[in-house]
Formats: sequence, structure tokens, C-alpha cells
Amino acid sequence: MTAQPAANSGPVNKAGLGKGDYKGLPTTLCSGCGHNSIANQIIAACYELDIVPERIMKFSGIGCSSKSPTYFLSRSFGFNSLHGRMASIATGAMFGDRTLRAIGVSGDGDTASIGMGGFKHMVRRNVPMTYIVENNGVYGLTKGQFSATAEVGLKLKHQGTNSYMPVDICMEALASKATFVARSFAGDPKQVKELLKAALSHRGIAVLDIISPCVTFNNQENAIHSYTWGKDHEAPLHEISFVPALEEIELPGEFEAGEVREVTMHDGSTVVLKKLEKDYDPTDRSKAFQMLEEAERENLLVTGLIYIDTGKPTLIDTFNLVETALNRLGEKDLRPKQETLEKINAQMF
Amino acid sequence: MTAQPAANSGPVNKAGLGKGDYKGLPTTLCSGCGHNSIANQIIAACYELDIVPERIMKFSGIGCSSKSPTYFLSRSFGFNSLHGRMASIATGAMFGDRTLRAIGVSGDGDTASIGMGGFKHMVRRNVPMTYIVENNGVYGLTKGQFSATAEVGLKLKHQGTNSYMPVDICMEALASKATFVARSFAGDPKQVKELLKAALSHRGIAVLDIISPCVTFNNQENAIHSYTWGKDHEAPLHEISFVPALEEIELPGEFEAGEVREVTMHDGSTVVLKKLEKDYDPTDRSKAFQMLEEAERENLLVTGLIYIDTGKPTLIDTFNLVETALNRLGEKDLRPKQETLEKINAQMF
Amino acid sequence: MPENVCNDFSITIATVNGSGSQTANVTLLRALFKMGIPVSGKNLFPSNIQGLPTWYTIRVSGEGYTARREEQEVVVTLNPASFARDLASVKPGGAFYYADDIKMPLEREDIAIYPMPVKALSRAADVSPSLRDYIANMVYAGILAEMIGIDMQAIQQALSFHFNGKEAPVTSNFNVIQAAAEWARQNLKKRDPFCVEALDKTEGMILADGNTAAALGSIYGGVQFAAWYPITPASSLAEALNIYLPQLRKAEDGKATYAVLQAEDELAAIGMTVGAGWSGLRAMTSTSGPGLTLMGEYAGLAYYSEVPVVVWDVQRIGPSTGLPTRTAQGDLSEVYFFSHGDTQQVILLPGSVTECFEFGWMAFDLAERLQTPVFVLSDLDLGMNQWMTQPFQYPETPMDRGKVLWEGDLEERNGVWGRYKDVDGDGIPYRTVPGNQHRASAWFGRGTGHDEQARYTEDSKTWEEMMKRLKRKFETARGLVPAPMVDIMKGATMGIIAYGSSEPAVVEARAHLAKERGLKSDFLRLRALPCSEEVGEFVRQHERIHIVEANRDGQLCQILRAVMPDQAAKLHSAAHSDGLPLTAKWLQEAILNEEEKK
Amino acid sequence: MPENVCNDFSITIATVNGSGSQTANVTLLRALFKMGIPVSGKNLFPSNIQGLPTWYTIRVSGEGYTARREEQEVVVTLNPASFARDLASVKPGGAFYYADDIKMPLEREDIAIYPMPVKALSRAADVSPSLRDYIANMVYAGILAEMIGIDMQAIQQALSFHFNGKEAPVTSNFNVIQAAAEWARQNLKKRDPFCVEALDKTEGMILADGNTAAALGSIYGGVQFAAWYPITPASSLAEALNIYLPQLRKAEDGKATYAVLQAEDELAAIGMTVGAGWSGLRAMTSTSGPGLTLMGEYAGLAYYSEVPVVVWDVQRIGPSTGLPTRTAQGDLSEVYFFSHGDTQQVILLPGSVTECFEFGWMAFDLAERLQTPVFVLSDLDLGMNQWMTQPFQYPETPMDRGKVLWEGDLEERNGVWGRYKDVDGDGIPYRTVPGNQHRASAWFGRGTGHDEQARYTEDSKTWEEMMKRLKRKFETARGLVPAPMVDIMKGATMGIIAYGSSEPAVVEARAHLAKERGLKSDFLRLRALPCSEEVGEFVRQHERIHIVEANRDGQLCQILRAVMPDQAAKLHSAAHSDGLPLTAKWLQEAILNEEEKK
Ligand SMILES: Cc1ncc(C[n+]2csc(CCOP(=O)(O)OP(=O)(O)O)c2C)c(N)n1
Ligand SMILES: Cc1ncc(C[n+]2csc(CCOP(=O)(O)OP(=O)(O)O)c2C)c(N)n1
Ligand code: SF4
Ligand code: SF4
Ligand SMILES: [Mg+2]
Ligand SMILES: [Mg+2]
Repeated sequence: MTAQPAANSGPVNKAGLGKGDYKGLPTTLCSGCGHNSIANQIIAACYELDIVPERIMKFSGIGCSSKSPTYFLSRSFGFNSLHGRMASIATGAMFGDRTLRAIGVSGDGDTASIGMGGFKHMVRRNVPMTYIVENNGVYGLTKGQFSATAEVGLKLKHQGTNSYMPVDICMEALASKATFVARSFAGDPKQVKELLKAALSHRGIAVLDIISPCVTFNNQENAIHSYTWGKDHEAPLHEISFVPALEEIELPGEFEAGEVREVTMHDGSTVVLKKLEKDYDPTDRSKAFQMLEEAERENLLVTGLIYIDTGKPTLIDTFNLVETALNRLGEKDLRPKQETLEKINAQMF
Repeated sequence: MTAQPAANSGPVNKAGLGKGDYKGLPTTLCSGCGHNSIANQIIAACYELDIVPERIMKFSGIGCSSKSPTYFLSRSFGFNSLHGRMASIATGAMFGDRTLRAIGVSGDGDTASIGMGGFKHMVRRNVPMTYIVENNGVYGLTKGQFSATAEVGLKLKHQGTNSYMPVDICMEALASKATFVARSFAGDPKQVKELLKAALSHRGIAVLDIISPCVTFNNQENAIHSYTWGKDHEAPLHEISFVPALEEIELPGEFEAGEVREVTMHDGSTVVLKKLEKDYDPTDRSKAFQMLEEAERENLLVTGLIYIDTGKPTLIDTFNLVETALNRLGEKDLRPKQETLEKINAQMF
Repeated sequence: MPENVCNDFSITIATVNGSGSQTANVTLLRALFKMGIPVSGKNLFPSNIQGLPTWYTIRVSGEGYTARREEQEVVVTLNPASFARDLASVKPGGAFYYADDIKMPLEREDIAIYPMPVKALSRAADVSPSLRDYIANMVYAGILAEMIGIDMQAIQQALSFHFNGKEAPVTSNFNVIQAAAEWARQNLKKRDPFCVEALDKTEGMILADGNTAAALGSIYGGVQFAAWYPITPASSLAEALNIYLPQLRKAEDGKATYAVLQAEDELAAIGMTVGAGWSGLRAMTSTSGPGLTLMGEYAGLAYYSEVPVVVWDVQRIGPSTGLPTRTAQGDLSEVYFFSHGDTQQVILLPGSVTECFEFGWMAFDLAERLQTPVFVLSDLDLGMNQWMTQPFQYPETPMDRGKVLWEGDLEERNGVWGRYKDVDGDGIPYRTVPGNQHRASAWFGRGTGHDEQARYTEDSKTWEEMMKRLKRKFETARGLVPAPMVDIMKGATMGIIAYGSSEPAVVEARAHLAKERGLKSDFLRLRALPCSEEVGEFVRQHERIHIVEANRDGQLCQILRAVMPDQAAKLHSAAHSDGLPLTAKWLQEAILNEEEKK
Repeated sequence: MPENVCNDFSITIATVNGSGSQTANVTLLRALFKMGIPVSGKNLFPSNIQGLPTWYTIRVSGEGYTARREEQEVVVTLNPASFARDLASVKPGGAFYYADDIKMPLEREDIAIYPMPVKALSRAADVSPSLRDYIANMVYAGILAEMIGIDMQAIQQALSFHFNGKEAPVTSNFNVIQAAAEWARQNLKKRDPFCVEALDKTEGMILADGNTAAALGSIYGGVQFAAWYPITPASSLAEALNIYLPQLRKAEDGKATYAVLQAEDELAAIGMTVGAGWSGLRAMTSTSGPGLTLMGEYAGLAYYSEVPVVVWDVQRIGPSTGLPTRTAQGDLSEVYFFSHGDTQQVILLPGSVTECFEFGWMAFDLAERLQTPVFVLSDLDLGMNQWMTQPFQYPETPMDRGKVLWEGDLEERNGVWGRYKDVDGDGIPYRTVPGNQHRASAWFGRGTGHDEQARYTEDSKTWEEMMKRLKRKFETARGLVPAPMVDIMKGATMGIIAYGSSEPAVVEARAHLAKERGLKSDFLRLRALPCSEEVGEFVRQHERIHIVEANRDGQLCQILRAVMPDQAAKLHSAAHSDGLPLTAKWLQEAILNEEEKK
């Protein structure tokens, strides 16, 4: 199906759409909020991937972060659901028309506090969706309480000092066998966009933990989730440059250090990983654990594609559904014939 | 405080109590249920540790497993709460009298399905409690549906085939920075008891994932959680012999392969770990991740003490509470003086 | 020997949970049904898997009464643990059958006592030793059949149905039954009056349980998505979907037109259901009390964002975990006022197994027509017990998918529409669903304040208007939900209102009150909330109304008083809840006590 | 120039969310209060952190009315985004102050319009450029103070209170205010009648918000454990605990006699609270609509297993997420029927800030005495706005810890007791708590069926008796909860019932109805459910009752109709809910319309 472009002049993409066709309503978030720049990168990524907005569904929970789906892709269906409950509503919605892609935007409170259970189970079901956590270590919308990703020892007004171990969202995703785990930093729009494009091209759950500073409530020098902290402590894992391709590219077999590695996505496009000296292989789950565990001990913020597995069937695959979108099936597909009921009645005794 | 022994003859422990003082009501679980043998080991462990039953609190959620607290320590207070909600009620109850110890018994459905969020957050708060998961991979009490720990591909009557990645409870505990993580098998009572004693002597959250076969609904040859499977696939990580001690023993510094390692518990007793050739160090979190990840890939069921950290303050420690048990404080401790209110009123304008 | 009491007594069989007595019990039930004798069977089982006492009661009633009775004329026990209690429970003049390996005092002169050599006879049967405990059940089945006169052929039919036609099990079981019957013929002398005789009163009826019926009804209603979490007594509803959907709803190419998903909990189960409903699917979930309560937040979202979903609540007795294997009608007021803020929920109240089927498909039509959650309140008694009921009727009306706009519809409207606009004055707006490719099709769902275009707004007027429209919609629902069933006795001034599984007790009580006390009554069986017109009329037309329900607080009575204040004074509550189905005996007394007050 | 209108008008100040105008607004409010003039201040803010329009309204009322008014006589705007709307909102004859950098049409002849050189004056102030936007607020404060005649000394007192005495900020802010006032004196000619004059009507009163009062009340009630999860408008209650507990409740050795814990969600918050209550602590949680609904399952457990806990619900408008920063009284019916199965919950309804304090400590006495959850329903208007109120009264009665048995008590009883035994006939049993070392002290709590010894049982009689006892306990509660406040007008035949923050509108409406329409009314302010005797009497004594509440469905009206069916016909609902506090104007019309019907 081809898209209906807006009556806008200016450059268009392969879908025949201009950037404007991907815009959302004006943001109502604080100026300088990390969430805004992420919204902009979502717009850019979808434009560059030639995605038709009507073929995307947007989801979120409740929070400043969860408001952002209103700020991109106005032409896409969306649902701003309940606090911590994005996972379940998105999971159910995926069955309506399985050809649609989904982008979910959640917050660290929304995902790691109240939404932990739903998040973990969504991941283990490999629901095909790009799951973004706009991670600022605080509750923005409720004005600055600790979230579960706040680091130990962080002090906040009226809240005292946080004494609990922070939740590492990438670690949690990995433990639940996510098939795509990445982390980035809102202050690094280029990497955010590239990872978004990789995620959107992945078939399966793609968890993107994006450190997204809250300028209003969590920008102490000492806070992991503040701009300042992020800038100093970032250690980009590897550069990524994304090359949309028209035909499938196979994953090269054995691969040595220094070499350039390509991971083939299900839509045929690929992520090119320039491998760094520390020789990181995003398909090695065991290494991924080690790396995260280490980074955490060294209090480092590792960004990049941490883990990817392109082989697992998605939740939807496992249901072996008919070709037609379920939500376009009619009475004749859905209501069994009268005879069948007579048989059933005959059995009922 | 010394205990009041029942009027029973026969041998008594240092608390002056006989085994009978640790018994519970007769079980109503299926004969042969793994949960029963665990209950018996809890009785044995408490008896051998000379614990006064009145100084223990028992908790559970809902399930066959969650029924078992009725089957041990009738002289201890207990609460059979809600399905998946043991973590929160236990966390709150710990504040009543912080000198009490707590044993929680949950199931795999209770903890890894509906209770996932509460479980993870209880662990990251390091609530001082022995948290037992009687893990059988099914929902026993509701008659045999899949739980979140059921292995992929498992078939059950009326349920079809499980297609989701199983939850590894030890991995989850570790990811949430548990200070004590162990796994055992109900068919190995000796190890269960030793690990229980170690857990009960640990100050902090002690997660014990005990594979506990459901004889009624999950005993297919092929099921991870069945006796047969367990027996063949067990690979004990190291023997443990538990030595109650009267004075503190320091943790030895550098430690080589082959050596015997002692981890000192907060109550001064120690766990002696005979180190195996594969040279496993239960204080190395990174190794623990690797080991679990590997074991899982190789479809192995590793038992033993997987990780321990005796250095972290518990949830209760962080609140710096008064010496007296909070639930014995009186009005003079709890209601501020009248003058103070006058000051407050003066401020209110 | 006293003269025969034919086709009017209750049989209770006491066994040990997990010993496999269900086959024998249901076989007896089916055999009686096959003989054309009206029956009802109720399973009283513990919330445990193995080892605790469990009872199965069969009521035989030539007059067709199916309500629970308190008296037990015939009692069979294989369980030492409940032996004393079972013996005591036999009505004077009744019969007591027991496994003779149980050595316990038998002090009762007023009943006929029959020992059964269960062990011996099962040892005699040529089945593997591991099956002996199971086969023991066939022994009592055979002896009982012989003693009360159940037709052996009917038993064979019942067995072959049970093992759907498989030769081997049928014969091996039947052989034991026959041997046992033979033994009884030789060794037992009938000393009690209770027996059965063939009738033609089950003609054209079927035997089924409400959960299976609900699942089948949903399937014929075109269910496309079901998310659930196991809980007694609702699990068998979702499990019936797992059993029947593959048979009934695969496309030619063998691919599925549906998805059933076991969620991690009820919060997720309803969340997924709401997601599926929003995406245009006929979506449902099924649960019971504790799970239902967890669904409150999403129920509020579905109400306010107007997402069609169907929620089956197979009620068990509460509050809290309560008694998972006992029945009640205790969730009505929770659901009617479900979730925080002002909500009015649409509720269906099936009163029979065949109505569980009917409401199974109807619930989807109502949910999609009204764009709101529809709650169907069944209960353990209706859902898990076998009932004699009318055959399932194929839906007489085509599916009503409600006001959904697709690409074409939007073209016609030049893309001009408003998600929450009341175009037709019935309070029901139009909606589009994901996948619609028209560039004006998308809208953004939310539980926060929104205007007719689904845009976020904090404007007070808009909020108020949106809420008033929802109230109008509820008025529309009043006209769409199934009307009550009314049964009139000429000259009655007193009325009875009941719903759900309470009907059998009412039917029987009314008959007795009229016959024995000359107290006539009209009967309205409520089938849904909001109340349709007829309910108000019925109330106004009577001097006094007794509202019958299986809960402590008279929940429906409270709701009716609130919605018809000018009639409230004449609404009397006849409520009772102890986990067991209501009996006619209790109801008669309750009504008589109340009537005496006037 | 028309003659002065003194001490009877409303001021609305329009600014941008996050621009720090609260200091200026509250300073004005406090200054007026200091002048002895009755005031009320209401903050109408968006559910957003920065950039959206926000309004602060101060009502000045010599007669002491504190309800919201719809008319705005004096409007101040610094926000271009709301300029047009603000201009239009000025009542004819009123005054409009605006920042002169906003260049927008000013077509209104019927009001006095005053430009304010906000930018210029803030630039003039010697504060760091980063603070200029903030200081701009002091500019309008100064100009307004000068123009309506607010005493500068009062302003200085207000400031020094705000910055609790810190010299530097006080002077820098005060300087700007004085400079602005000076400018106004020089450049603005008063062309509107609205002004203030000192009175003595705030003598002995305090200014406070309900959430702070609730926290303080809880602290003086001896709260030992609080678990919470952030949610507007309840967060500031728990945060006030964090602020005041360390000051008020540390032992000599500096150690804590309390614990406040931020949970991962509301399911956990109430779970922890129930655990703490069960372990013998005075335990509480605080939340709002969405969080409350998530607490349903644990609320049912606490009701049935009889665990004392206190739950504060600071209501916001729903259903669903609704409008997080708008007020309502919409959770009453949910809470009254909270959780599945038969439940009857005890509810407190504070009607003023000082009552939030009183119920703060009283709730614990009731919860522990009754061994049941006690729900306190406040709302955003009461909880987050500054109110003129009576000073907090030190609890006149000692703490009531209820029926708790310790080692000594058990010794006396030789260890013979039953957790769920109704020894005293009031439906309230005795309990022990963990840590009790007597070997007969332990019992096993559960949400499943239990007998008097807390042992699991499925026995139907036991179940029913346990539930009946709980009903007796609810009757006991009827006599213990705070009685309603009743205000009589001689010769009134019509009654009004209201609760919570609706009182001010009722007080004002009654006065006007009596004065202007000669319509006298008696007033009952309900303070708790279940209803104490007085409520029934009040209803019986009046021909007609109007039940006033800020929700759509008339939730209290429905409940009262259900509990007093014989009076139901005379209960009329005056309900209205748009997110804003009720006004006397609306209420007068609602009552008059209803009265005309008769
Ligand atoms: C059930 C429920 N509890 C609490 C809230 C209040 N609430 C709204 S947003 C939020 C936290 C948001 O934090 P986060 O997810 O990190 O998003 P952020 O605002 O930081 O981007 C909370 C607690 C709610 N809306 N619903
Ligand atoms: C909220 C809620 N949902 C569902 C149930 C029904 N239920 C009771 S036990 C159980 C699962 C038990 O499984 P598990 O925790 O593994 O314990 P097991 O019986 O296997 O030992 C379920 C779903 C419930 N009691 N409460
Ligand atoms: S409060 Fe923080 S998270 Fe929320 S919009 Fe502002 S900057 Fe962003
Ligand atoms: S059903 Fe399974 S888990 Fe439950 S008691 Fe029986 S064996 Fe144990
Ligand atoms: Mg956040
Ligand atoms: Mg299990």
C-alpha cells in the first residue's frame, strides 16, 4: 500500500512523504528535556527508513516520557495507556494487524518501577516492537522522586537519599532474553537515530535504553542521568552507520578482530559495526553480561548495540495467523457454520 | 529471650526445644510433592540452628507451594497473603520487630509470573529474608498451566506448547543484585538443608530457587522440573558443610584454586565451600553471570551457592531505627509533645 | 418395606479428592439423563489437589427441579475421613452405602445401610494394580445403579460418551460396573424406597457446564483474541477456548483466525485484551474475584477511552481469596461501580448454561456496538457444574461490529470525522482501528481528558460534556441489553427478582409457596444492568418485591434502591451466602419471614 | 469613579507554568490574611512541568466565604498564550493588569486596563539575569498591592515567612515589590472600585494545605510506617511526612521511631502497609484514583483478615488517568464497595484542613480499634490549596491501640484465646502481633476462609458466621466514627447533606437562598461512613434532602438511598463535576430547580 502524502512541497522520501508527514504536535515538555531530542530522532529515523506512518503504532505508559508519542508521527495510531502498563496493551494491539510496526516510549519509572513485571514478560515473549526507555533516573511528571534507575546515594529534595541498588534496564532486558538490546544518550542524536533505525528494522523486541536527562529535576552534577554526567562518562562502544539495502545480506561467518561486522536485519537492511579494539561481539550473550556487569562496577555508561539475535521467532510468529489482518476478517471467517453447532450440541450430554 | 519448650520429652537443641516444637500442621499437598520435603528441611534447619520459633515470621503468596508455611513452625507468626504479593507484605512486616527473621515460601508462578515486579524490587532493597521459590514449572493449585519457568517446547494438557523463554530465577535475583543466590533440588534434602541454614544465617535477601517437582501435573520425562529430569541433569556446584560457630570468623584474603574457602555470615557462623576443579568463586558476580548463562545454554541445572555478598546493608539497616522493636513503642515515643504542635501552628500562615 | 419414592431424591457420593471419582459420578448423572429423568449434579470439592474429602450430589427430580437440596436421601461413601459426617447426613428413612473396608461405628437404626466390598471387587477386576483405586469408583457406580434401578444400557451409553467411543476403556469400566451390579443383585436386599424410573423429560435437552458454553458462545461470536490468567473457577473457560478454537476456527490453510494467550497476571490479561479490542479485534478475558479486582484500572481506561472488551467473571465466594471452590454472586456492586471516578458498567447476568452460550456471542455485539467493556457475571455453580439445559442456539442475528470506519468510509467523509463526536445522538461515537491506511484515520487513545478529536485537553466544559455523553451512552445500553424474563401467576401481588444461578431455587420456591401456602408470586429474572424499562414496570406493578441473591449484603437490592428511589421502600433483600448454591427451602423461609412482617 | 467595592472580589493571576509565580501569589494571599481579611487561594495548574498556562485565584471575602467563584473582578496576566482568554474573563467594571510587552488587541471599554512595565522593572532590579523571569512575578505583586491597597508591612511579613526569615531573599524580593508599587503610585490612576481594607477576621486562624495537615495529623497519631508511590495530588502528603517526621519523631539518640518507604507501585505500597499493620505498627499509605484502584485486592485482604491500615485517597477527577490536576469527589462508591465479594469499608470525609489533621490521628485509633482498613477521602482542592482554617488541635484523647494481647495478657489467659473470636459482642476480636514471645501467641493470617482460631476451613457455616461478625463490626463502627456536623435554621423544612471540600459552597449558598429567596435550609455535613444515627434522624426530620457532591453520578446519594430505602424518595442529588471546586452559584440554581419541581 502506498502512502497519501500531505500537500507539502519540499523533499520526499521513497514513500513519497516529506519530513512534515512524520511530525507530531508541538511538545509540552520542558525546553531542554532529553525526551524532545529523542522524539526528533524518531521522526528522522522513520523518514529515512521510508516508513509509512499509517503502518506504525505508537504506545506509551504515563509520564513525561510517555507523553512524547504525541510529539511525533501524528498520522500514526497511538495509545497513551496507564502508568507501567504499556507492555500489555501493546502486546494485545500487535494482533490486530500483524503487518504494522510498533514504537513504544516509556520512562524509567514507567518501565523499571511499576512496569517491571510487564516489561520482563513482554521481552521474554519477544513481542516485535521497538521499546524505548527514556531514562532520566527520576519521576519527572510527578516532580522529582527517585525512580528505580536512580543511583545509590543520590540525594533529591524532599526525598532524602536513595539507598536501593539501581535497575540496569539493559541487564534486565538481557536476563529476559531480549533479542535486541542497546543503550544510547539523548545528547548523542546521531547514535540515537542509528540505533532507532536498527531497532525499527529488527523483528522481535528491541529494547533501547536512552539516557535522557531531566533538566528540571535531575541535573545535579553527580547524577548519572544528567547531561553533565553523561557527557563525561560516555564510552561509545562502537560507531554504527546504517545502510538501508534492497536485497538481503548474509551474516558473515567467522569474524576476526579489527574486521567490520555486518548484522543482517529481517527487512534485509544491515547494521555495520566498526569493531573497536576491545573487540566487542554483540551476538555473544555471555560477553554482554560480563560487559554490563563490568561497566556497572566501573560506573561506566556504555552506549551502542549491546546484544542482538536475529534468529528467534516473534510472539506473533508463534501463533501462525492467517495472512489477512485479523481486524479485517469478516463474519464468514469468524463465525463457524450452523452444522458445526449441531455437532457440538450432539456431544453435549 | 529464651523459648518456652512444649511439654515434650526427647532430645532438645540449644534453645531447649525438641523437633516437635518446629512442626506444623499435617500437609494437604499431594503425597510425593517436592514441596513437602522442603517443608521438612525447613523444620530440620531451624531446629539445628536453635532458632526460637517465636522469633521467625513466615510468609507466602498463593499456590500449593504457598500453602506450605502451614506445614512447618506452627509456633511462628505467618501470613499466607495474595498471589504474587508476598514480597510487599513481608517487606512491611519486617519493620514491626526488626530482631525477627523471616522465611518466605513462594512458587514459580507466584514469583516469576504475577510476582516478578515485587520480587525484583524486594531483592534490590536487600530485605533481610530467606526467599524460597518452590519451582516446579507449572501452576499446581490451578491444575497444570504453564508457569514462567516452564521450558520452551514443553507440552501440557489443554495448554498446548509453551513458546516463551523461561525465567531463570537465580539469574533474575543476580541481575537485581541479590546478596545471596542459591539453587537446589528438592530431591537432595541434604543440600537443601545446608543451603537453608546458610540462607537463614545471611543478613540480607537470600534467594533460594529449589526445583520442586509437581508429581501431579509436571512429571513428564522431558520436563526440567520433574524428578527424572532433575536427577539426571544435576551438576552439584560444590559441597557445603555448615558449621555453627560461637565467635566471628574472618573471610580469608587471597584465595587459590583447590583451597577451602569460608564465607563468614553475619551471625558469625560460616559456610565452608570445598572448591571444585572448575574453581568457582561465589563472591564473583561476573563469574556467576557467566556460569548461569553457560549452564542455561548447556541446559544444565546448577545447584549450590551461586553468589553471596555479606557486605551490603539491609533495608532495615538503612532506616537507622531505635533499639526497641517499633511495635512495642508507646504513646510517649510516638506522639510528639503538645508544645511542638504550637510551634507548628505558629508556622502555618 | 415402605412404598417406593420414585424420581424425587438426592444422592451424595463422598470420595477422596484426586481419586478419580468424577468419571463414575458423571456417568451416573448422564445415565439418569439418558433415562429421561431430570437431573442436576453438583460437585463440592476442596481447594486442594489430592487427599481431602470431596462430595458429588445428584438430584433426581421428576418434576424437573434442579436447585440444590439440603436433604440427602441416598449417601455413598468411600472416604474414612468423612465417614461419620456422611453417615449423619443421611435423611431418616434414607440409604447409606459404604466401602466395607472402612471399620467405623454404624449407629443408625433409621436408615438402610449397605456395605460394599469395594476392595474385593476392584481386585477382581482385570485392570493394572495402579488403576485399582480408580476402578473402585466403578464398583459403587454399579452397585448404586442396581439398587436404585439405573438402566445398564444408559450407563454404557454414558461411558462410551465419556471415553468418546473408545472400545477398551468403555468395556473395562463397564465390566466392573456390571460385576458390581451382579454382586449387589446377589447379596443386597433393598430396604429403602428410593428408586428411579425412566421418563421422557430430558427430550431435546443437553447436559453441559457454563464455562464450556461460554467459550463456545464466544467462538460463535467470533472471538479473535483472548488473554487470561489461571484462576479457579474460571480457568476451564479459557481452556475450553484452547480445546474448541482449533476445531472450529482454523482457515482452510490451517492457519488461525484467533489467538489465545496466557498472560503473566490479570493486570496484563486485561491490558492485552484492551489493546486487542482497540486494534479492532473481538477481545475477551476471563477471571474470578481476585483477578477481577486487579483489572479495575484497565476497566476504567476501557470505559473512558471507549474500547470494546468482554470480561467474564466466574464468581467464587469472597472477599479476598475466600473459598476458591465455593460459589457466590458477590461481585455485582464492585463491577457496577468498577474503578475510580464516575463509571457505569454494562453487566450481563446469564441464568442458565445455554444463556452462557447466548451471552458469549451477544457480549461481543454489545461491546462493539456500545464501545465499552461488557462484564458477564457467571459463577462457579453455573460455570463448573453439569446442567441440564436447552441446546445451544445458533445466533439469530448477524454480527454487529458497531460503528467502525474503514478507508472507504473516510473517503466518503473526505477524512472529516471525530473519534468522540456524538453524531447520531445515541452517545456512541465512531472509531477507526490501526491498519486503516487513510491519512485521516489515526487518533490517539488515552485515559486522560480528551475532546471530540481525541486530543488532550484540561478544559472543564469539554470534560463535563464527554462524561455526560458517556451517561447518554449508558441510556442507549439500557435499550440494547437483554430484557428480563418475566413469569406471571394470575393474581399475585408479590414479586420476586433474581438473577444468574439463583433461578432454580426461585422456581421451586414459588411453586411450593403457591401450592402449600397459597402465596402467589410473579418472577422477574434480571439478565443485565443497566435495567431495561420492564424492570421498573415490574417493580411498580407489585406491592412488595423480594430480591434474591447469593451474597451477604443484598448487592442487587442496593443497586435497585439507588436507581429507583421512589420504589426503594418496597424492595426487600433475600440474600444469603455460605458458598453453596441457594436452596428453595431457605428461600421459602426468607420470603415467609419477610411477608409476615407486613 | 464608582464607589469602592471593598473586601469582596476575586483576583486571578495568569502566568506560565514553571515561571515561579507561586511565591508572589502565596505572598499576596498571606499578606491579605495578615491584614485580617478572609481569603482563599486556588491554584489551577496543568498536568505539565513547564510552559503551559496556569492560573492562581485569590478570593477576598469580608464575610468569610471561601468557595470558588466564577466571576473574576481583577485579572492579572503575564502570559501571551492566555491573554485573550484572560481579558475576556474580566467581569464588566473589573480591572485588567497585563505585562506591557504583550502586544495584543485590548478591545474592552467596560473595564479598567492597566499596563505593567514588567520587563523594564525587572531589568531595573539588581538580581542575576537568570532570576529576571522569576522576579517579574514580584513586579505584578507590587503593582497589585499598591492598586488594591495591600499593606506593605503585611507583604514583608509574608515574604520573611516564605523564606523563613532569611534576610537576603526577603530584601531582594521586597525591594522589587516596593519599586513596582512606587512605579504604580506614580504612573497608574485607579479606575476600578476593587480594594481591600484591614479587618480582624483571621484572628486565631492559620493558613495551611490539607496534605501537610494530614501528614502532621498522622505524625501526632503516631504513624510508624508509611509506604507510598508518587501520584498527583497525593505526593505532597508523603513528602510532608519526609519533611516533618525527622523534626518531630527522632528518639534522643537520634534514631527513628518511624519508616517511610517509596514503593515500586501502589500494589506494593498497600502490601507493605498491610504487612506493617499486621506486625503491630500504625501503618498508612496515600494515593489518588489510579493508585487507589490498584490497591483493591489488598484492601479486600485487609478487610477480611482484619488488619488495621489507613489509606488516604486525595481525589482527583476520573475515571482513568483523567485530569491529574483537577479536583473531584468521585471515588466514594468505589471505596464503599471496595474489592470483590461482600465488603463494607469505613470511610472518613474531612471537610476542612484542620479536620485533615484531626482525622490524620483519629484514623489510626479507628483502624486499630476496629481492626479494619480506614479510608480517608480528601481531594486536590483540600489537599493542595492553601486554606484559612482553625489551628491544629492536639489530640484530646490518648491513643487507642485496640485489642492487642501481649505476653502478660496471654499468661493471664493461660494462652487460651482465639484470633477471630467475638468475645465482647462488638464484632471485634483480639489480636497478637509478631515478636510476642508467648508460645500461644502465634496465628496464621490469610485471605482464605478461616475459623475463630484463624485455621483454614471450607465449612459453610463458619464462613457465614465470620461474615456476619464482620457485619456486626461494621455496626460497631457506626457508633465510633465521627458524627456529622449539623447546622440548623429555625423553621427550615428542607435539608442539605454534603461532605468534604463541598462545604464552603453550601455555606454560601444557604446564606443567599435564605436571604434572597427566603428559602431556609438545615445542613448536615457527613464526616464518615457508615452513617451514624444522626444522619437517619436528620433525613427523617426533613421533607426534602439535597445531597451535594462533586461527581457526576451522585455517589453519596446512591449510597444513602441504598441504606435508607424508606427515605430514598426524598433524597435528591445535586451533583456536578468538571474538575473545579463547586460554586455557591451553581448550587443555588441546582437547589432552586429541584425545589420548583415540588
Ligand atoms: C497507577 C499510577 N500511579 C502513579 C501515577 C503517577 N505518575 C504519573 S507519571 C509517574 C512517573 C513518571 O516517571 P517516569 O516513568 O520515569 O517518566 P518521566 O516523567 O521521568 O519521563 C507517576 C508515578 C499514575 N499516573 N498512575
Ligand atoms: C490474583 C490471583 N490470580 C490467580 C489466582 C489463582 N492461582 C492460585 S495459585 C496459582 C498459581 C500457583 O502456581 P505456583 O505459584 O507455581 O505454585 P504451585 O501451586 O505450582 O506450587 C494461581 C494462578 C489467585 N489466587 N489470585
Ligand atoms: S520534568 Fe524533566 S522529564 Fe519532565 S519534561 Fe521537564 S525535563 Fe523532561
Ligand atoms: S499439584 Fe503438584 S504442586 Fe500441588 S501439591 Fe500436588 S504435586 Fe504438589
Ligand atoms: Mg523518569
Ligand atoms: Mg509452580
